[in-house]
Amino acid sequence: MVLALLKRDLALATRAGGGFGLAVAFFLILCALVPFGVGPDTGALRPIGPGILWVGALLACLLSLDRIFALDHEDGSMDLLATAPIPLEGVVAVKALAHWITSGLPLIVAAPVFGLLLHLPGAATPWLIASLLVGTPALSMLGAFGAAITVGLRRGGLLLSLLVLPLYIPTLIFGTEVVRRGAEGGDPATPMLFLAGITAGVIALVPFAAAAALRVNLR
Amino acid sequence: MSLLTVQDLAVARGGMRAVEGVTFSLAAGQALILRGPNGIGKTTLLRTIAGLQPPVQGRIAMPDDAVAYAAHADGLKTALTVTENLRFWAEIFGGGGLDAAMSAMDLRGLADRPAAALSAGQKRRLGLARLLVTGRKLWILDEPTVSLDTASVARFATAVRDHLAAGGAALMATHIDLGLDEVEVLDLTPRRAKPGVPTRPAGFNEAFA
Amino acid sequence: MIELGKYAGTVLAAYGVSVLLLAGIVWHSVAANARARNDLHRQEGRTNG
Amino acid sequence: MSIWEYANPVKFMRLSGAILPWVVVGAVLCTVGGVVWGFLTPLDYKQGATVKIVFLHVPAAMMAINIWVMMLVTSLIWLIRRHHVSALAAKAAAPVGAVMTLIALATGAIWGQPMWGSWWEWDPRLTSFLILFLFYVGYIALWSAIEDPDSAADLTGVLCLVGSVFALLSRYAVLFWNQGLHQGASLSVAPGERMSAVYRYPLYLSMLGFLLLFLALLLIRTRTEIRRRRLAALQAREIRG
Repeated sequence: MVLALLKRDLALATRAGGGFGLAVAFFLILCALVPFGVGPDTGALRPIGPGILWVGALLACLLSLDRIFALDHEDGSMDLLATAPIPLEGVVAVKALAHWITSGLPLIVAAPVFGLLLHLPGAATPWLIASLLVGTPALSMLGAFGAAITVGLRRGGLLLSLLVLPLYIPTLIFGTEVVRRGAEGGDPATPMLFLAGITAGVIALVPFAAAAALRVNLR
Repeated sequence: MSLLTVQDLAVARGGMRAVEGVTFSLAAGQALILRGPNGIGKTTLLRTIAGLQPPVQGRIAMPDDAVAYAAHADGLKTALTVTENLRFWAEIFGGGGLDAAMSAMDLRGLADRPAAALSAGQKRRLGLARLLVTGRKLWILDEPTVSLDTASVARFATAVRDHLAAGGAALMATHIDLGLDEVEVLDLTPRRAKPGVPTRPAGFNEAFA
Repeated sequence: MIELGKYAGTVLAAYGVSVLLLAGIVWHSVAANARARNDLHRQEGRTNG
Repeated sequence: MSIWEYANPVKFMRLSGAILPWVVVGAVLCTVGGVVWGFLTPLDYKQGATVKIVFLHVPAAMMAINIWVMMLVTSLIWLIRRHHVSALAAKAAAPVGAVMTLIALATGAIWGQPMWGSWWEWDPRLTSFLILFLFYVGYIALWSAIEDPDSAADLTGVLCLVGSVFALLSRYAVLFWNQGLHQGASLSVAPGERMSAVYRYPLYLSMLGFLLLFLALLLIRTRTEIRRRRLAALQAREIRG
């Protein structure tokens, strides 16, 4: 049952009009624009690389958040999903997972390439991948929470960013720190542990808050 | 066997009770049609019984996992084909009978058509076929015949009759006579909520009135 | 005369900004309350008589 | 009769109307007294006149956090016990909290200019307050974006709950991120040495003043919200007939 929902969300995202790949394209543009802003110097790019990559991933992930529930809410699917045998918390978790697979995972695959553009040291690349792999699920889940809160609003997109971005701060701090320590040859284990802890906590608790918000928006 | 028992139910819309003191029960094989002027709260009542919003007061009793709710919106994904749309809902509800549902709603010829390429009436039929594949006993329908032509209304009436004959029940708000036999009508007009301060306010608008 | 030393500008700026912000929220609260009270009076007059 | 009786709008209006004048008088006396007294304190041998900013910065920072905590408590009361006044009190408190945060940020930045040589330093405490300010802005924006008051109260309540956890989390994340140049405990000027009485008493008075000021504003703003809700309720009833 849960798999059917995941399969449908993935199919919808990858078909025409689903917007699959937009996040990566946006990420690419962002990474291509930064050198125009700060200059092509390796010395200027290298120290800000980890931060740019993480901020870019975060913004790219933000792009498709408002679609998580809004489409199902508009066309009445949410009403039927709410009466389905799957608890609403499960619906939230699956939809966040689908969002992660369609926008988080491609970012992770593309990130090492974009790291080259920003002169990220080779030693940091595994840490970049690892930190994104551990951190981005939290971004999708928190995004699902924001989407659940703003689902009934006509112009929810901007408000969604305003609500969700502050929630991303701890993930961003620890994620960047992992990559920076990896680049500078430090010990990335501690921030990695915090990053994993945040993601675990978010995945365990936020679905309940998001489901509560969805229930409010259903009535 | 009673599929749905509603006792002294009050529901709220916009923070105010809309209707109150609604009591009825629905047994297998029965259909109940809600009537009442626009805005009295038929939709709110149906959504409350479907479990989409909490009641202000009263009791709703039904077996677990019995209800399927369908409103004006069909819940269709235009990028998916007719079969894919139906199969999704069948899997979500653990139901089945895709073929039967497609035949009943005359969708066979359209099976591989994406939902985007359907007419309004065809979409509505697909939306109703969705009910069939849920395998749920109790249908809660809000204006199910909107944008259906006469032939489709007849087909829908047949589907409801078959559902009742198979031991299901239906609760609906509609203005059209479906020509069902086992049908009762509940007029909500006398159940309109009376103004006044209740013991427990339904929402902000009542708490501060 | 109050002694402020070489940081006079800094201190005055801090006090100025704070007083301005406080005055702003106080004015906003009081004005909104007066408006709400008037609107409600008018409505209650209509409802009751 | 329990304490919850006072959450009833009519009773709240009666009670708050009765105590409001006293709170206002106390707020004006203590705030003006504390701030003016602080302004008149002698120069510090090390920080010069900038020590006077403490009498605004510390009370504002204290209230910025306390108001968020109060919003969390009232949101929980709303979510659990469904007392409408409680939800409205949370809504009424938020702009005051945002202004307090802004004062703490502005005075902190202004104080830092001669100390650190720049108008803004990403010092952990200042950064934490900036993040807190973002949470206030999001909370206020959400209230104003939702038309239905019941949904608005529920959704902002949930946001306040989740936001509180993340505001706290951000506080520790920021500490990890930058160890900072801020002064340690607020009530001591030099490390290990308690603030002298010359500064301590005006600071206490100023803190009390800000607290009373918040209470006065909270009462006024909650009364405003109750009146608005009553107006909307009467209009809704008129439409429905």
